[in-house]
Amino acid sequence: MNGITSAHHTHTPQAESSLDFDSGKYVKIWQGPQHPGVTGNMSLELYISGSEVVQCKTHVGYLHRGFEKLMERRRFIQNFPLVCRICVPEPDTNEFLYASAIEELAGIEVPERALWLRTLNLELSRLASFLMWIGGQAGAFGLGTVGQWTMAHRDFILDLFEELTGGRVYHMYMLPGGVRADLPHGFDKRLLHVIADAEKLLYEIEKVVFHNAVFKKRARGLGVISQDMVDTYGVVGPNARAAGFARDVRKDSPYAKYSELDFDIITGTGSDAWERARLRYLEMHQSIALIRQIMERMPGTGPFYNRPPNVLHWEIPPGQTYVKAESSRGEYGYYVVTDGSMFPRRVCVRGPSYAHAVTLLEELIVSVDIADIAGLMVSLHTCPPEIER
Amino acid sequence: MKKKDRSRREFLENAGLSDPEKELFCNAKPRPSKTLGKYMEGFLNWSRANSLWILGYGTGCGAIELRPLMTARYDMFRYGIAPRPTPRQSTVFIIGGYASVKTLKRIVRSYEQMQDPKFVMGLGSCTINGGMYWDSYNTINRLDHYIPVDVYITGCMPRPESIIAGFEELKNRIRKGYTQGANQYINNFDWYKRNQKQIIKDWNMPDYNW
Amino acid sequence: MENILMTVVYALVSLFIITNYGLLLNGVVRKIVARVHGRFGPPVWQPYLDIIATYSKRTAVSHGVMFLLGPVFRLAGGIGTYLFIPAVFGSALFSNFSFSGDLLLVMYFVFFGQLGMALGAGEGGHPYSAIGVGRGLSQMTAFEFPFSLSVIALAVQHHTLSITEIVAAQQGGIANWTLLTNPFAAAAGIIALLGMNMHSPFDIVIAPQEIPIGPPVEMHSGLLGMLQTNRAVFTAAKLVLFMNLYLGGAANIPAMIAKTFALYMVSVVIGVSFPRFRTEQSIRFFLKVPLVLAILSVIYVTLL
Amino acid sequence: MKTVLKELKKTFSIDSVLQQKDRTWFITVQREHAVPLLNHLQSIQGFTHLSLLTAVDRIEDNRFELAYILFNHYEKVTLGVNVLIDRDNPVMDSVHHLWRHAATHQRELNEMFGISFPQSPRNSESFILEGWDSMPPMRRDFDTKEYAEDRFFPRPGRTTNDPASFMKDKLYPEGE
Repeated sequence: MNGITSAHHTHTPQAESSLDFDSGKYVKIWQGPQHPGVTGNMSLELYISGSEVVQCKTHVGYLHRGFEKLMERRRFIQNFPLVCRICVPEPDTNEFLYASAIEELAGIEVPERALWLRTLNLELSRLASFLMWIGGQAGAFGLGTVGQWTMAHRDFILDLFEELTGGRVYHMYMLPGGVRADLPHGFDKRLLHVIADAEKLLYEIEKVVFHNAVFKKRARGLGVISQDMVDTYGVVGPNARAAGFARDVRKDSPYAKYSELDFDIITGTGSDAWERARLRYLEMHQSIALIRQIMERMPGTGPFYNRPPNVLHWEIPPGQTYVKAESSRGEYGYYVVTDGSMFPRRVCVRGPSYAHAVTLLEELIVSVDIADIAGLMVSLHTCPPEIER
Repeated sequence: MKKKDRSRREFLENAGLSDPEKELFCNAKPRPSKTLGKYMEGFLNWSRANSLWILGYGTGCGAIELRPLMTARYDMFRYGIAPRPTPRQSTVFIIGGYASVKTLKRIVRSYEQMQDPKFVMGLGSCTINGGMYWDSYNTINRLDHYIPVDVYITGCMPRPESIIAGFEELKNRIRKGYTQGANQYINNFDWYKRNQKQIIKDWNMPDYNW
Repeated sequence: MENILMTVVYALVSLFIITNYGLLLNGVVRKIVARVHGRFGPPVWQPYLDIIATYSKRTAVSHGVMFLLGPVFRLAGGIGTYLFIPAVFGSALFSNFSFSGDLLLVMYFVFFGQLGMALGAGEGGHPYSAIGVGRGLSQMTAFEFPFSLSVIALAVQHHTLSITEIVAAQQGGIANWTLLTNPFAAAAGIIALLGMNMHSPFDIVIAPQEIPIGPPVEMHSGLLGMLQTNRAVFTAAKLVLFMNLYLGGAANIPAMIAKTFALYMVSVVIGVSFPRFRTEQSIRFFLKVPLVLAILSVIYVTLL
Repeated sequence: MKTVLKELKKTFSIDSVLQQKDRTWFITVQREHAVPLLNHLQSIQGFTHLSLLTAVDRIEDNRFELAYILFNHYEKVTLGVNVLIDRDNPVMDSVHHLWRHAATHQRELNEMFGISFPQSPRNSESFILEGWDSMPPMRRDFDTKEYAEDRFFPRPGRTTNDPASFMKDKLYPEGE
């Protein structure tokens, strides 16, 4: 009963008509935007009977900054400070996608080493985002200790970013034609040290979280994504992989240097909160291994930046493209249209949470106990800023 | 309150509400609160400065740096700062960066529900002059046109260290006795309300959220 | 006449002392939790500052008389609980009114506070307070079963309901403690204490991520200050009560502090290392192992 | 992919085909053929994943260009389907029966561009904006700078450099 959504009724459209909300049997509660259990700044309009949700409407847009409009009136190079702010926990994916879309449309070559550096940056940001996420997942179930540990370790990764790019949260590291800076002296040692610490932390987390009876009780059977929902709801990333689909943009359409790294897609069965948490935990280990591979295989020296043409009056020929990358939440896509002027005609961002946090959440949340809503939202890894941009 | 006060009380018209809703909300106009004697207030300010409770509302991307601030790396509990999930009990309202119009409505609501004395920290350049969203159609430019702001912290994003510095600044102000932000809001009530209503088009809440 | 006057004065003094002890205990526990988190944590005297700051907040809203009375009831429950327990066995200063109230009265006071708080919080009108009240009362009923049964076992074992005599019966070495003479009762009671202390996994009433923060969501300034004071008094009182019941009381202040601290550490250590139960999970938990233990304890003493 | 396109050409009228890069194609179809084509692609050709549904404001020829980005998980091919619709009366058929999250995209399009999808659920509800009383903001003729300046009390003292001259001094002092 509580906390368990079964696949058969989640797939049918919500029966708004059958519920009579004036009958006094249901209570309407706004969860969020000012609510510690809601991921980011969004809100849920819940109709609950007892402590069980009967219907939910998600409301987003509290973080809308109109990026796509602002980009249309800024030059290509001026947009780089903007794009990284679209997704706060993991900005590098945005930088990489925008840069690669521009390079593709303008036909700019990227040097070998720059690609390696980009891959390193992307994987590091994935790891950082995952660390933040597992703290949130444990915290949503009331285990604040893990969050304290992981946020501290994420901070060490942010220190690495700061050393490499000069920015702690927003990096603005990848430019068309390469990256802004090469690895500082001794960076690799510090990096490997931080990674080793993170790995040690992960083993502790496994003891505390995944061998924890209460956590298991809470997470099992919460928010089950059935196999047939994955395509119709546009589920991507770990949420889809936990349902048994081997789908990973890094494999399906390899970008940067992922084609030269060897790793295989981790999949689970029966995507409930426990399975997703387990899968993301394994992916953390995987990305640690990937970072080690990258540090081994990266060429020692070489150019890392092809200077683009004069960016002041840099006109890109008309065209359109769609580039995508695997963020920690799944497929992240950029649809860029140019019309030969000095400004992009249209930049549309596809955040993985777009499908997860609105349509999917509204379905999964039905008949979930109100106590589990925070855990469900975090286990879908929703991130509001990328929904509304 | 006393009888004669009640006779002098002014009321708000709550134009944004429908008639059945009007009975549900209090329509009294807020009145500035009085301070105690010099020494008593000084003592209370000292205690207030040493126990600041943040309202747990991440209004913008600045909230991403509050979590490192609360956790083991920069442990803000050392300074007597703690998060608090409900407006009634919290003292400091951190506006984390840009505030979109939709969020500003909630900000006003939460701010008015906080109890006096209350303090506001504007995080990031976006709250000062719009920052890099200065020309966006959905984010406000100047926070202090809508609620009184005690401390601004520049940067995008501000580092946790600078947020801690901002808290130290706020503590100094409180110890010096600048605790009347709420009274400033109430004394210039009409001006603030005019600014708020100029950009919040669908004003479907009472004029003052008690 | 003087006798009763002296008792009142003594009781007030010991109440004052126990309040400070409770506050410092909270401070120390915050420090310990922070260390588990890898932090330094707030200073030990932070609870004092918080209470002063909370009382110093002005209030502009009210939800009616019952809303104001809720915290008063809660605080009364805490103080009442303490006033009828002998904190230190044999000391005139700390024996409070234990001669005039027995275990049943204390148990009544333990739950009186929560009921009063429930009424007050319901008046607040916030949906989360209503949900929190529902959770709290259902959980309370759940852990009342093992607790009451283990108390009955004690009463049968020691042929009395007066706490002083129960403590007296446990004097003379650790072998006489209920912890050893009737381990089932002790186990059941201490597990019930976990629920009473409302640390994880039993902190379903003030679950910040779920129903921030439950019943006191509307309480502010003075009302919240009263709740914080009560948290100090009530925590200490509960610990003293359980120390008297299961750990053979205390002959002097250091012994009391040591025993109550050890007792509290159980809750704290479990609290930092476990997530939160859902409501029905917590109820099921209390109705399984602790209940069985409690019934075993009754059978055990009757067979004795 | 070429065979797929050949098959498509048999049944649907495809105006233009563009191979953007390896494994990424864009085709343009007529408005009335769009939904049947998408249905065909999803159910028969295995383009089961709708990545994105968005629009581009082609104001110069008074059209909205809808872009459906599909992905085929078996062939690993990305296919973009462009549909041009009239800008004066922007109405399009909904595809939420094929992909549930398309309804969300269509809500956003209705709000941001004013393109209405009559069959789509909750299509007229506001999605991101609240109490918006001006023209849909993502249209090209909506000037966000002007809108922001006359509403949001810009703080005096902000100096706006012309990017060209400013960056010329900074980046290319030698001039290019």
